[in-house]
Amino acid sequence: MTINIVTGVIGSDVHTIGSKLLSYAIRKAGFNVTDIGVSVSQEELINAAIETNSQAILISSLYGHGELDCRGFRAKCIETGLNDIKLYVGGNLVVGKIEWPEVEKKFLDMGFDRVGYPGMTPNQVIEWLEEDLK
Amino acid sequence: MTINIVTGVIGSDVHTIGSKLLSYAIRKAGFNVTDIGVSVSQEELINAAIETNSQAILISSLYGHGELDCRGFRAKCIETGLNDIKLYVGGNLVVGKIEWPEVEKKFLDMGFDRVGYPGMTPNQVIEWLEEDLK
Amino acid sequence: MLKNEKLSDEKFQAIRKEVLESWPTGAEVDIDEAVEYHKLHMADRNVPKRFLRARAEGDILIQPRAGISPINACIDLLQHLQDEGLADILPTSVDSYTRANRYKDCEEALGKSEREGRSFLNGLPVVNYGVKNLRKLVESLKNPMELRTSSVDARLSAEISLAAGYSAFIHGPICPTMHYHKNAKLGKAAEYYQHIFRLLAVYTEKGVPMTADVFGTFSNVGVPQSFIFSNVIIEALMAAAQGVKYIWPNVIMQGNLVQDVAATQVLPGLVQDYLEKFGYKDITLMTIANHWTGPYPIDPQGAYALDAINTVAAVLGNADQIMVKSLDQGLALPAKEANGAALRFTRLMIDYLKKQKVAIGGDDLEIEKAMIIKETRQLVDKMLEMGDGDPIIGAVNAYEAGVMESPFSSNVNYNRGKVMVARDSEGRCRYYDIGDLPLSKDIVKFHQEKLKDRIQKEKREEDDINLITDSILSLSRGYLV
Amino acid sequence: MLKNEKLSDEKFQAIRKEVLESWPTGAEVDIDEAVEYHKLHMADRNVPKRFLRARAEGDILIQPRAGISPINACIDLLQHLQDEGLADILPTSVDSYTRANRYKDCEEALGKSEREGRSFLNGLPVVNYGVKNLRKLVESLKNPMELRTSSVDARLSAEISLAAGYSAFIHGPICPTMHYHKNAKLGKAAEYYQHIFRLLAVYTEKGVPMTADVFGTFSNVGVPQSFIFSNVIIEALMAAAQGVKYIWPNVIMQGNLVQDVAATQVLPGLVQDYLEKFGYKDITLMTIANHWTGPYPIDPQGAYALDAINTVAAVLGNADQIMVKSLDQGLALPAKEANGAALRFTRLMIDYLKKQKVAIGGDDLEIEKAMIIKETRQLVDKMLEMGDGDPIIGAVNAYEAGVMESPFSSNVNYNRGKVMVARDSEGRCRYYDIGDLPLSKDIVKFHQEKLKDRIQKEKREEDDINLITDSILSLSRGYLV
Ligand code: B12
Ligand code: B12
Repeated sequence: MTINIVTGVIGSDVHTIGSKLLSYAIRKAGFNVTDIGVSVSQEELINAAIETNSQAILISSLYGHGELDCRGFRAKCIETGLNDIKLYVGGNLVVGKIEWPEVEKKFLDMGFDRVGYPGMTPNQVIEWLEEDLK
Repeated sequence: MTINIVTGVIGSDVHTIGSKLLSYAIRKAGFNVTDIGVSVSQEELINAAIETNSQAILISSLYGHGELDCRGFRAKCIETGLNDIKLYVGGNLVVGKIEWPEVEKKFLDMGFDRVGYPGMTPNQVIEWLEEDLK
Repeated sequence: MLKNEKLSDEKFQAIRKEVLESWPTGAEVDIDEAVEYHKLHMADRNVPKRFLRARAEGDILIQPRAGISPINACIDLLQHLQDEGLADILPTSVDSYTRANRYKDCEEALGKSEREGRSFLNGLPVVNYGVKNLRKLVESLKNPMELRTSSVDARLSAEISLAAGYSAFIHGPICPTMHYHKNAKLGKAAEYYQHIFRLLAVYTEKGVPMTADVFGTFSNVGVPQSFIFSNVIIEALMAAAQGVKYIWPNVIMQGNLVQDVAATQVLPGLVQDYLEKFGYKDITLMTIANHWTGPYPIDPQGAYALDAINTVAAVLGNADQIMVKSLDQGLALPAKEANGAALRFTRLMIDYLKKQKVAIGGDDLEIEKAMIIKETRQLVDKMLEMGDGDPIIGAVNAYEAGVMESPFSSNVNYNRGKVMVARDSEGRCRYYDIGDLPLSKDIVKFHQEKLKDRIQKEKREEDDINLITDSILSLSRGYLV
Repeated sequence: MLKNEKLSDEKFQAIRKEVLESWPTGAEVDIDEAVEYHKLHMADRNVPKRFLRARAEGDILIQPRAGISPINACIDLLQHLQDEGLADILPTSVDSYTRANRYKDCEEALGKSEREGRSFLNGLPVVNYGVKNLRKLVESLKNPMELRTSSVDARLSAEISLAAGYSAFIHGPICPTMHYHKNAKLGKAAEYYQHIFRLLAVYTEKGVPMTADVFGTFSNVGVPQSFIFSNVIIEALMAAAQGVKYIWPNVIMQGNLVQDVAATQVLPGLVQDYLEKFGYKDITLMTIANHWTGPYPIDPQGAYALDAINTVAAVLGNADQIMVKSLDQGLALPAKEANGAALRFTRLMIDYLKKQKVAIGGDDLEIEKAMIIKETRQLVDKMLEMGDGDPIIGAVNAYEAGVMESPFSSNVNYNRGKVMVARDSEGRCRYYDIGDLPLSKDIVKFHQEKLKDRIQKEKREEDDINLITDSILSLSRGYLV
């Protein structure tokens, strides 16, 4: 059974490389990826997940407004019936030099299941997916 | 009339380059220089000055113990009758990162007439000599 | 209709009227008054003149990327970069709202900033500040200034900044379209940039030399230089058509000394050839070498090291200016100290190196140079063909058709995701997949053999996807390959 | 009487007895026990083995200069340089009292340190700590170790440190005599170093490879490399005569890329030639490139920049190890952070560069190489001649006669002040005054023309003394020429 996944870059962020690279790698690893590109809204991500019957949404945010852009995302997922969906987020999530554990905690508290860090490898993300979804 | 000057590196310091370069430049500028080399004591410097009837002693100290090595030098000069002799000191005068004005003050207070700073040019020293001795 | 020819005076004035009326501060712009201002106050702070002096002295200039709000903070920042960082040319990057021409949002953000005492903009909203305020900034600095936007429509920013004393302006239409926007259209962007190029030329014609800094497109993933250069050439031809006399072609250092030196050395000749082919004369070219624009190491020592090898390549390649990356580039928005330190470091490296004539690369260099030249020509000539001889029409057509594709572009209109790049065993950037790029078979073969060689040397699987990931991320991991 | 031949076992043991009895901790030294210790505990932390591995991997190692007292502070420092600085080989510099064999003064200083809670020694007094204590330090680190003294008589430091787990030892007799002492005699120093070289060889013969790190002499003012190399070769021949199998010839980077690369590339071949001439076989040479050992810029960005160009030259010259200068080298005793940052920076630069094969210099390089080889041979051959074929007797005779003169030496016995050096218009180091050095007329002419060229280009007066000052200080001022 193929597993469906949605990827995209949230907010008005145009940084596409990390997200594209992830999509490319995850696809190669056997997942079915729908990459909806840069500058997407929470709604666009959720709609894509519903349409494709996806089990995970992988959100990238590089430009620093990740916290703002992701606020309330888990609630919105539940609202639309995506109760069990895995939510990952990664990139340069905040503005300013904040220690990693603090950043991670912030996003875990916001309801994300996994928080990607700058410089991490796509392989690590694949491992997470395999752990969480298989 | 030629002006006589003694140069030397005080204490157990073996850094000879700055002192040799100074001697070389001052000599070229028309002064008569007696360079007594590295690792010299206060007494050796004073004896050389008396012997050569010098009007200035230029002490180098690079290795960090300048303060210790130079203590009481002015008094010792006066003791031996060198009442009007000009005393210059220069190099890396202290251990640790101390701000320049503080270093300079320390050595001025110890009775030196001029305090040379790291990176200064021999030309600057010649200017001082011409101002002070001619 | 879009065409690469000089805008008529009427058309130019008509556009200007519309642009200047789009926001109140537009009314402050009066070219003739501005020309006087430049001549009186900016005479020794003119970008092209500063470059001519540097070239006569055998010097290489440095410029950071910087720009914050409010204006007083921006003054502090730029003074620091000038006095402590020893920056020769001072930039001002505008904020994201300004890039999107959302001046109303800027105004709100400025108000909020004032009330709450911290900034809500990621650059200086030059349009909102207007000519008079911007002149205060310009006068607070002793070095010449360049405005940096990456907008598809940067016309009002250009009008205001050039009137305020700036004498260089970054970008043509390609980079903003490919990397800063999701939906922008290249044809529309090209029209906007024709106005800006014409504006630079008008000042120059009135006795105030102005520079068009044509960037081509980013290399964020390690793209063969020929691809970037073909874009630079299109933009240079656009600028020249509007009468611009000082053009800066850009090259991006990618970490391999030989390939970077080869690129830096061949770029001005390539641009010159095409300018001559189109009969554009008396144009002064200055080569701008950029520190790597892709992912940087997070470790500041890694950033120093990457800046270092990029600087060596830029100097040995005879660049005229180095665009310096801050030490915290990989981490977060550049802090003033980290940016200043990177600049000062680069300045001192230049001073250690600039008097040294160092032949580098030997035959190896010659091969890379020949490849870059050949590839660039094929790409440019194909675009010219697709535009019936018109470079900008050709570029638009080529991009629309997917014959040109900027790898990892953000723009859905121009990203078919076919072109893929990777580094060979020496860290040189090669095509992994050539997509639909119009390159001849021997070139494709050259690239593929280089990559095959690496795959074999490193005992990787034929279709190892990590080859691409490793290539894109290697510099940010602190090594080349 | 001094002669360059292997010490007989009796003589070696007689010297050892005397040396080991000169201070109580000498009794802790037992070579056979130490060999066991090395084999058991240091097997993966052996300097020569680490180098062979690096060479196989195409890697270049880094080592700082460091050493403080008391031993726990030294452990902290070295752990930092290893873990944060990524140093591959860890040094221990001894303090000045230890250098002068004033162990009694060390003891007092250690006592005073303990009472007053701060250190009074500028390095680690390894003799006073003795084998057992030193092993604690060695075991607290995961990388191999080298001891660094610059003493005329370093025999007891060598005995103790090698027994404690160190596997490399710096210096032959020349540098300590010329630059660290006012009155020392080269002949006496040579005798002392014969013992140390023999000691390194004995360990090697018993299955624990040990390295002689032959430094030749310092370049603090920018000395033509041939001068330094002729000293390195004498020391290498001395080490080889005692049976040493792992020799590190040193080269000092002086800021000009082409000259530095030329030097780094020709050094091992030159040493190898002379070793072969004397019939010494199976010797492994590793080239050690030192960041500039003369005056450094005070500005940390300048230090970064100078480290950077030195690192480029070392890597392009195929060095096996780089001796890294701390960022505060020009200012004060290196702080752990500044030293660690310089190391990490150098490590990352190496990692960006090491896979790149870059031909550099072209004909220009070939000329510099040829000159270095020719000059070195003339100097070495003259010394051999003056020693009737014995390198060390020849060196002593040549230095006594002033035929060899280390520019700006501190030693009154060997400094006639005749030899003077300066940089040419590209920053390459040349003889301003050849003194009595035994170099042929064509070589003298080559050097003088290079300097004349600079004098003319810079419109200086013929006998402008500032040429020398400017040459010596230029790197510390933040530029090359
Ligand atoms: C290339 C780049 C650009 C390009 C983007 C081009 C493109 N087509 O994508 C351009 C030039 C357009 C650009 C523009 C800007 N950029 Co930018 N950019 C970069 C740069 C240099 C590299 C980013 C990159 O591509 N990395 C490579 C990829 C592979 O890594 P990645 O994205 O981090 O992704 C990896 C991981 O993070 C993780 N990951 C990523 N997403 C996800 C998602 C999940 C679910 C998981 C688990 C993991 C994960 O896995 C990926 C694979 O390893 C970085 C700095 C740096 N890193 O060196 C700045 C940087 C991200 N940019 C920055 C800024 C500020 C901007 C601008 C606002 C600058 C300006 N003032 O002009 C604009 C923003 C425009 C916009 N609206 O978005 C800042 C962000 C600061 C912050 N967050 O605090 C950075 C850090 C630079 C800096 N030091 O200032 N940028
Ligand atoms: C070369 C050098 C050496 C050589 C000296 C060789 C020789 N034959 O002279 C060697 C390798 C032997 C050496 C040894 C040591 N050195 Co040393 N050395 C240096 C170095 C790199 C350059 C010094 C130099 O020659 N400068 C060039 C000359 C022209 O400049 P200058 O001496 O400063 O002189 C100028 C001015 O200061 C001024 N000036 C000098 N004297 C005077 C006098 C007067 C009256 C006036 C007005 C002006 C003036 O004018 C001069 C002309 O411009 C410096 C660091 C640096 N500066 O980069 C360290 C340095 C001076 N050394 C240092 C140390 C610690 C040592 C050692 C203890 C190291 C060790 N642990 O092994 C030993 C000391 C041995 C001893 N007993 O003295 C420290 C001193 C630290 C401190 N003061 O806090 C320094 C700063 C390095 C460092 N960062 O640790 N060193």
